[in-house]
Amino acid sequence: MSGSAEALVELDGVRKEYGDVTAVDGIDFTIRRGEFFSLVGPSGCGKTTTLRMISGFERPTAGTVQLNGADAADVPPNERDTNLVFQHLSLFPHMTVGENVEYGLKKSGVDADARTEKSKEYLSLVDLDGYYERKPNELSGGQQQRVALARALVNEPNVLLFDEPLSSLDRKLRKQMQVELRQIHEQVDGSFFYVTHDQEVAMTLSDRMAVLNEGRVEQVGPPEEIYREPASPFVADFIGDTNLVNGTVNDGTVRVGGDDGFAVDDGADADGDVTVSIRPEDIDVVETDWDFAGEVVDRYFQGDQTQYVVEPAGEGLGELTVVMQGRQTPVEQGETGHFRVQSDAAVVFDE
Amino acid sequence: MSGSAEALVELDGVRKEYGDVTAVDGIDFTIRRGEFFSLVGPSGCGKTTTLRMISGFERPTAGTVQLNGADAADVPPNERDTNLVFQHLSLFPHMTVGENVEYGLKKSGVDADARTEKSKEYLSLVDLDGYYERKPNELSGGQQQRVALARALVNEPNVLLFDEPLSSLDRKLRKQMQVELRQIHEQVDGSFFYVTHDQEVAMTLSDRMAVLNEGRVEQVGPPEEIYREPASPFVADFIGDTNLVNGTVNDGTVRVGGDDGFAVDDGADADGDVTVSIRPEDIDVVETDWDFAGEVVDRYFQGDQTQYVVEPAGEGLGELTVVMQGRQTPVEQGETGHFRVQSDAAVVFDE
Amino acid sequence: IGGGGGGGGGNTINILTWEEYAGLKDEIESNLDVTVEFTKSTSSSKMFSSWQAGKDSQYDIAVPNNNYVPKMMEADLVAPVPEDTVGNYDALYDQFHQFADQQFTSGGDLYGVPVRFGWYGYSYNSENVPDHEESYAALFEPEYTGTDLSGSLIMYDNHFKAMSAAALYLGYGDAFSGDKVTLSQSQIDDVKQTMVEQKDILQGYIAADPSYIKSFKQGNFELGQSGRNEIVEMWTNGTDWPKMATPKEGSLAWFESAVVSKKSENKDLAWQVVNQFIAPKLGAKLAQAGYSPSCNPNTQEHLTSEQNDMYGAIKPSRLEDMIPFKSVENEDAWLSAWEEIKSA
Amino acid sequence: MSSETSSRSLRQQLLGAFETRRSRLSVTLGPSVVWLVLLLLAPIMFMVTVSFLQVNDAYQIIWGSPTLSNYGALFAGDGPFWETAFFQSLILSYKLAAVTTVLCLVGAFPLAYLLATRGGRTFKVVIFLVLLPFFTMYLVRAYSWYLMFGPHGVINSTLLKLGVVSSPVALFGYGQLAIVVGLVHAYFPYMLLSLYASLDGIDFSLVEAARDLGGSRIDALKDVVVPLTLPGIISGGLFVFVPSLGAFITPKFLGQGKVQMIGQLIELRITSQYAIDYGSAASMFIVISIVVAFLLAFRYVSVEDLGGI
Amino acid sequence: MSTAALSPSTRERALKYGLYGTAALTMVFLWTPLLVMGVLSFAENASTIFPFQGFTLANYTATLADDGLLRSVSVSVQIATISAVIATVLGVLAAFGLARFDFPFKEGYRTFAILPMVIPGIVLGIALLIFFRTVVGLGTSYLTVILTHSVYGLPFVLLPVTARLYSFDRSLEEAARDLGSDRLETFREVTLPIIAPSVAAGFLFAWIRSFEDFIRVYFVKGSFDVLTTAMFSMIKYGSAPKMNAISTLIVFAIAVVLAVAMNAGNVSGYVAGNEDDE
Ligand SMILES: Nc1ncnc2c1ncn2[C@@H]1O[C@H](COP(=O)(O)OP(=O)(O)OP(=O)(O)O)[C@@H](O)[C@H]1O
Ligand SMILES: Nc1ncnc2c1ncn2[C@@H]1O[C@H](COP(=O)(O)OP(=O)(O)OP(=O)(O)O)[C@@H](O)[C@H]1O
Ligand SMILES: [Mg+2]
Ligand SMILES: [Mg+2]
Repeated sequence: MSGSAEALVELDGVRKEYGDVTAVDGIDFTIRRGEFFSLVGPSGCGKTTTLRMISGFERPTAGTVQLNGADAADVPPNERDTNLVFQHLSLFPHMTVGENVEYGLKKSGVDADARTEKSKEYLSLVDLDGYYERKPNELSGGQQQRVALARALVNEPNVLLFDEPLSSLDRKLRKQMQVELRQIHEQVDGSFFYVTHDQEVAMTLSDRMAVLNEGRVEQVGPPEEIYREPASPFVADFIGDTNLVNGTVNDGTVRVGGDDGFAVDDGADADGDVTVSIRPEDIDVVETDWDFAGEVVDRYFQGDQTQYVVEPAGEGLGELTVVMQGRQTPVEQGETGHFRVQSDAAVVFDE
Repeated sequence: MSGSAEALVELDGVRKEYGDVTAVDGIDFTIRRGEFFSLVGPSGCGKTTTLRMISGFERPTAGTVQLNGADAADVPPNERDTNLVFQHLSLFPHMTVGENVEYGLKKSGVDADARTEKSKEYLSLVDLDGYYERKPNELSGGQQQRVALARALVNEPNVLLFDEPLSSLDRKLRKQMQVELRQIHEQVDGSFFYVTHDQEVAMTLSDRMAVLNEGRVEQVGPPEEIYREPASPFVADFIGDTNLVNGTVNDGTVRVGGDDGFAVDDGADADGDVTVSIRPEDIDVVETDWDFAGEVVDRYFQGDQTQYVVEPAGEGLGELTVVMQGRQTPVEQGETGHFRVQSDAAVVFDE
Repeated sequence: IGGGGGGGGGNTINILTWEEYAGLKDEIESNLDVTVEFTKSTSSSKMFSSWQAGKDSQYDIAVPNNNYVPKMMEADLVAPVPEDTVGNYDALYDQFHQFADQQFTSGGDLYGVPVRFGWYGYSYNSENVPDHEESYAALFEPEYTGTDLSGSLIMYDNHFKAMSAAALYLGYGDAFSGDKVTLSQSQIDDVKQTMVEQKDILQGYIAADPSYIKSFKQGNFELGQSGRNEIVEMWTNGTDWPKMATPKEGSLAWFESAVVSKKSENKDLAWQVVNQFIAPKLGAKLAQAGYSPSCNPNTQEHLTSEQNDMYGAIKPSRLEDMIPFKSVENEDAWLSAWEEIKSA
Repeated sequence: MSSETSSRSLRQQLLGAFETRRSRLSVTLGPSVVWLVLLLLAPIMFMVTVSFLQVNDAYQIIWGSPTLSNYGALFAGDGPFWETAFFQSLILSYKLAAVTTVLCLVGAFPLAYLLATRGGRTFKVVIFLVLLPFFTMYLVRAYSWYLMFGPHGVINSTLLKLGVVSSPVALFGYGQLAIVVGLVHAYFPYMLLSLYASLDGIDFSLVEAARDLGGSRIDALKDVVVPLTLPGIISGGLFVFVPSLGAFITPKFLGQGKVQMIGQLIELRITSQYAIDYGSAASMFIVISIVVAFLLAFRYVSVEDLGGI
Repeated sequence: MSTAALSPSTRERALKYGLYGTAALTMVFLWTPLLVMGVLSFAENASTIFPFQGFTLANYTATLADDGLLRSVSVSVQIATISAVIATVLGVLAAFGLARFDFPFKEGYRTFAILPMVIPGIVLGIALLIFFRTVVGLGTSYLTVILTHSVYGLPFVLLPVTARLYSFDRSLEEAARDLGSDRLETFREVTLPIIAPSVAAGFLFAWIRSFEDFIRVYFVKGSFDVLTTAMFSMIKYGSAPKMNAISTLIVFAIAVVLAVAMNAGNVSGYVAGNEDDE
């Protein structure tokens, strides 16, 4: 528990029930000093609840939340060394930008001059010099976003918590704020804990991420690991696009698509029926040695890549999605092409 | 004006001013029978205004809107053969799904039995059998979306107009609805006119699209044409991601990046300063024959592709974005790589 | 603030009465060692009901119309008159002594002191209404005066005044002769019937004096039930076309009578104040303020002859024709009849 | 030092007051519940009780022998009960209140619709011009109509002056028309604001949706706007109808005594006789009317919808 | 048939002007009597415009010289202020209870709390009159008027404040807590300032309702006069000149207050119960 692997936040068997509803169903993970950690999952999976338990607005029904190695059960939110950036920003509408940013400092007894200086420093970090005297409603959405960030950052918390702060912004702005968030993270000391249902954002930003499904953690790890080696069909499907197909294992060989199908060379422990995940970009168009042939029934041009919906010739496989980057147009819509799955590309899940 | 190229909607020099604000600044385009036509542009560029002039809720300040070859200036919305799917759906909250879908039929005097039959048919088309008696607020977002679609479709309008109907849905649902919209378009007769600020959606769905900027049409054409041969830097930047760099033309050769730069082999008519657009996916990592070398200063993992921010070695070029598909990880963050721009990939704009 | 400080303290006397009395404040205070506080009231019934509701401990004096004095006596709210203290009582017109004996005396004690009086009949615009034999018939028969007055007639918006006029018109004068007004149920029904029919020709019912004047001057009606003091006020202010009629059936007279609360802690001082109300000089001033004569004829010495013509000197013979306000025997029946008239 | 500790403990106490559910509720709701029970529920219940008791000549309540005679008295007369003053006044009050409500609705709807659909600079001015009469004393407004009406009031005298008529028009004298006009003027803002609140909550793209689907303007109004503003219409109706039913000042000034609404009847009995038994019984009919009106309203709207004003 | 002959755009325009026309008529209806009254307050002949006999300020001089009337204005102001303060305290507390906590019979309480506003004044007035006299043994007085008006004003505070609290984004309070405030500081520094406009609006409503009330005060006031009862006798006893003048002065005073209030905050929003977050 020292050095870069020091655990700032540690969740241990944390559950939260609201009456009959189990919002969080026993989860464990650790946020380490300095890391950008994301929690992703579909709507209603318990992300906000988890975050609120870390920040102290909810008490776990069971399990412990440790902050800096100590059980935080009895520490109220105002005494926790965490700060939150809210989904709807929650800037105080009756205070100026400056007053908003200084609020936390004031509460911790910093004197007026020091407050002003520090808040201006952080406003400048988020590129808002000169907005000190404005009211929040005089700012654009992106600017408000940055004030919310500065208001939390200025307290230099050990852990900065984010609850989907970008979801209300439009695409261009979201991309831009995403980049800025990463850059700011590199400039400050604290850990970032970022909650979102947008797997793209989470993958782009995080050092590590946890995938939550119906109150349970399905997988924790760096984005690439999660994308390449999903622990469950749910993770495979939720993180990125994938083709989930049924397969059978026979003597360590996995075949998909029944009799007309093909083998995917991934050894499997179990015997019997399995689910196989194949990413669209891992399927290539080939001239020889193909795994399957199929008609392109739909083609969606997406600019930097083109998506093909392929109906394989045999019976055993449903439609498969294939993605080609750039200007390649190896098969036209309505034509039949030949496809091969890259080696090591298939991930096999026991049923 | 016959066959597949018949113009159902024709805008001719259409302007719209609200007081001092010019929302639409003289635009012309044509929607042909049976096509899926999109209008894209950033927020506030006049998309909704254009759509409202076609549907009859606004009168053009100048220019004409022709429907089926006749000037529609004096035709009120209820007498136009167009139907709208609204951004916020605008389902009648006090009516059942069935009543919503039948509303238009009722107004055109279809008798009750025929109405029920037809509305059920269309509800089934949008995969909502059995929801006839529900109230809209008892449906999920995606289901409401489909009701709105059915309500417009059931009238079998010549032109179905959409005002960003998918923007309020979450990513998974949006993708799914996108596919369904395309499929439905194939099943029915009318033309679809689709307004959005989401260039991805527009590219994926459209047969042709128009790019609007500050009330003016910048380009009209099929998505691939617009993506590959953008008519202006604005279009290049708005449709897809791109690197816009400064260049100079000398004797028909375009060079970017000054002295340390390189030539992009695209002949240009003009002499002097130009802007060059290079798509991130058109830059490859190569071992030999590179155009430029640069350090990878940032790397954003996105699952099916990875984005690299490259800082070229010389002075003349700013940061460039490069995208690699799939598992390729040719250069690590912090390392220097060598890059080549694919031939024909650069698009040159006169200043 | 507000409500006054109760009837207890020092030599302050709290008085609930009509607006005009307040003009006597300075003189009373200079004549007696007293502070008087006037609270304006706009009707006898309110004076009565507020005392009934407990205000009797807050006020020392009230000056309701004569018909309310027996009610207050019944409700045991008032104290007997010490005749020695109210020295001016003896000077009052005889007629008022009689009235007081009839109405305000119980167990040999007198409970009220008449202060000023007036009478009701009707008045008309002499420019448009010809002279005629003066009778209440003018109020009930549109053509009676020789010109059609449909829609130009006005009655008092008060059940006692209005219904009494109808009763007198119907010839039930006898009912007004005893201690109380005693209309039989069938007489009340006739009154009701008559008034319901009269409603068609009425322009409306009117609240009280000043609005009568305002409306009369505005030309809203030509002939209406009214008190003499209103007409005197109009004359005084230079409007000479109204004419006051004295109906042959008899005029209804009212007189205000001062009472002192049983709960007053300063009864004697209070009666001294009452005595001032009917003192010659102050009585004359009150008469001037209200355009109504004082019950004390000696007030005439302090008025001009013109004033005496209008409201100072009243011939005792005229007093004899007057029918004083009285309590009515079966007030519920009157009220129900009145309500039915109003909602017909 | 000591002030420090005492202020701290005050703070703790204040914080403590919100610790438990029970203390939170009693601190927030307690005072108003006490107030409402003592000054609304208790008096009304007492009034109900009094309506079943008699009052003696000394105006004392006679306890101990409940009776229906007050109610009997309301409907007792020579003729059938529908000829009694009480019944006649009651019916008249319902009639005038209903007409007032309908007129308010008809008059307020277009204005509320414009306010809800058109924004901008004029909006603030119009809202100001609408609100000002709303905030102006009720009595002043009733009085201003008292000046307007009357055989020689402003309306008639103006008509005479302009030569439109040669003698005063009876219609513009005092009476039922004047009362209705006065009541409409008095309670109009309640209707307007209720409708406005409700119209303002409407997504007007629904109107466009109806138009787009082939509905005319009228269709859009009928099929979309009216059903969706129903809560506003109902609560506005309630806020106009109920007080109109019990109106006193307006009929008093504008009826010139010839028209008697229920409020005047009760007032007359109370002030001239202190007949609280009769008055209580008569008031019960207003109370019951309110209860019925609320129950009817709650079939279409929820309590929150009544929060318009 | 004839409408069918009109071109669609003409029909549209006719509808539009119809709408504006009705709205304009409504405004005329709302304002004419008040304007006429204003004109009459400067007229020699105070009760009707024709025959017009000239302008005068005498009515105002007389009004401002009427001590009784001025005293009644001051009494009204005091009563309105005290009762509105009580109503505001009770109403704000109750609004928190309603908006923030669940409890049994919540809807019942809500309905009950709106009642003082809708119950006709004559009923409330008489019920309280009987109650104060008979049960409490309290003579009618200044105090009874204040009690009556404080309960009458309660819903006028409760409604806007509750509405505001419902639309209040509670994450603002959490933000304050997160940044280091305890509950009390959070209330004082965040909640209260943000709901303050609605509290002010509620106070204003309660104040005005008390100030303008006649019928309730008429029954429970005892024998002193407030402005409305003074006005009532003025009208009943025909003092039109003073009545015109004092009424015009009041309309003017309220116009000024309202204009200031509307510039300061979203009054119309509070009146209509749909105020936006500012
Ligand atoms: N206060 C509460 N009372 C009862 N149930 C609650 C409460 N808060 C959350 N829930 C339930 O707990 C579950 C998890 O909710 P939570 O808000 O944590 O989801 P989330 O992952 O943040 O979803 P989203 O992406 O939509 O914000 C949901 O089913 C929700 O309905
Ligand atoms: N009724 C109106 N009055 C005044 N200006 C308007 C009106 N409607 C639109 N505008 C202005 O016209 C311009 C174009 O608006 P429009 O709604 O057509 O944009 P849009 O492209 O649909 O934008 P978005 O993607 O945000 O929906 C904007 O500047 C807008 O502010
Ligand atoms: Mg959440
Ligand atoms: Mg738009």
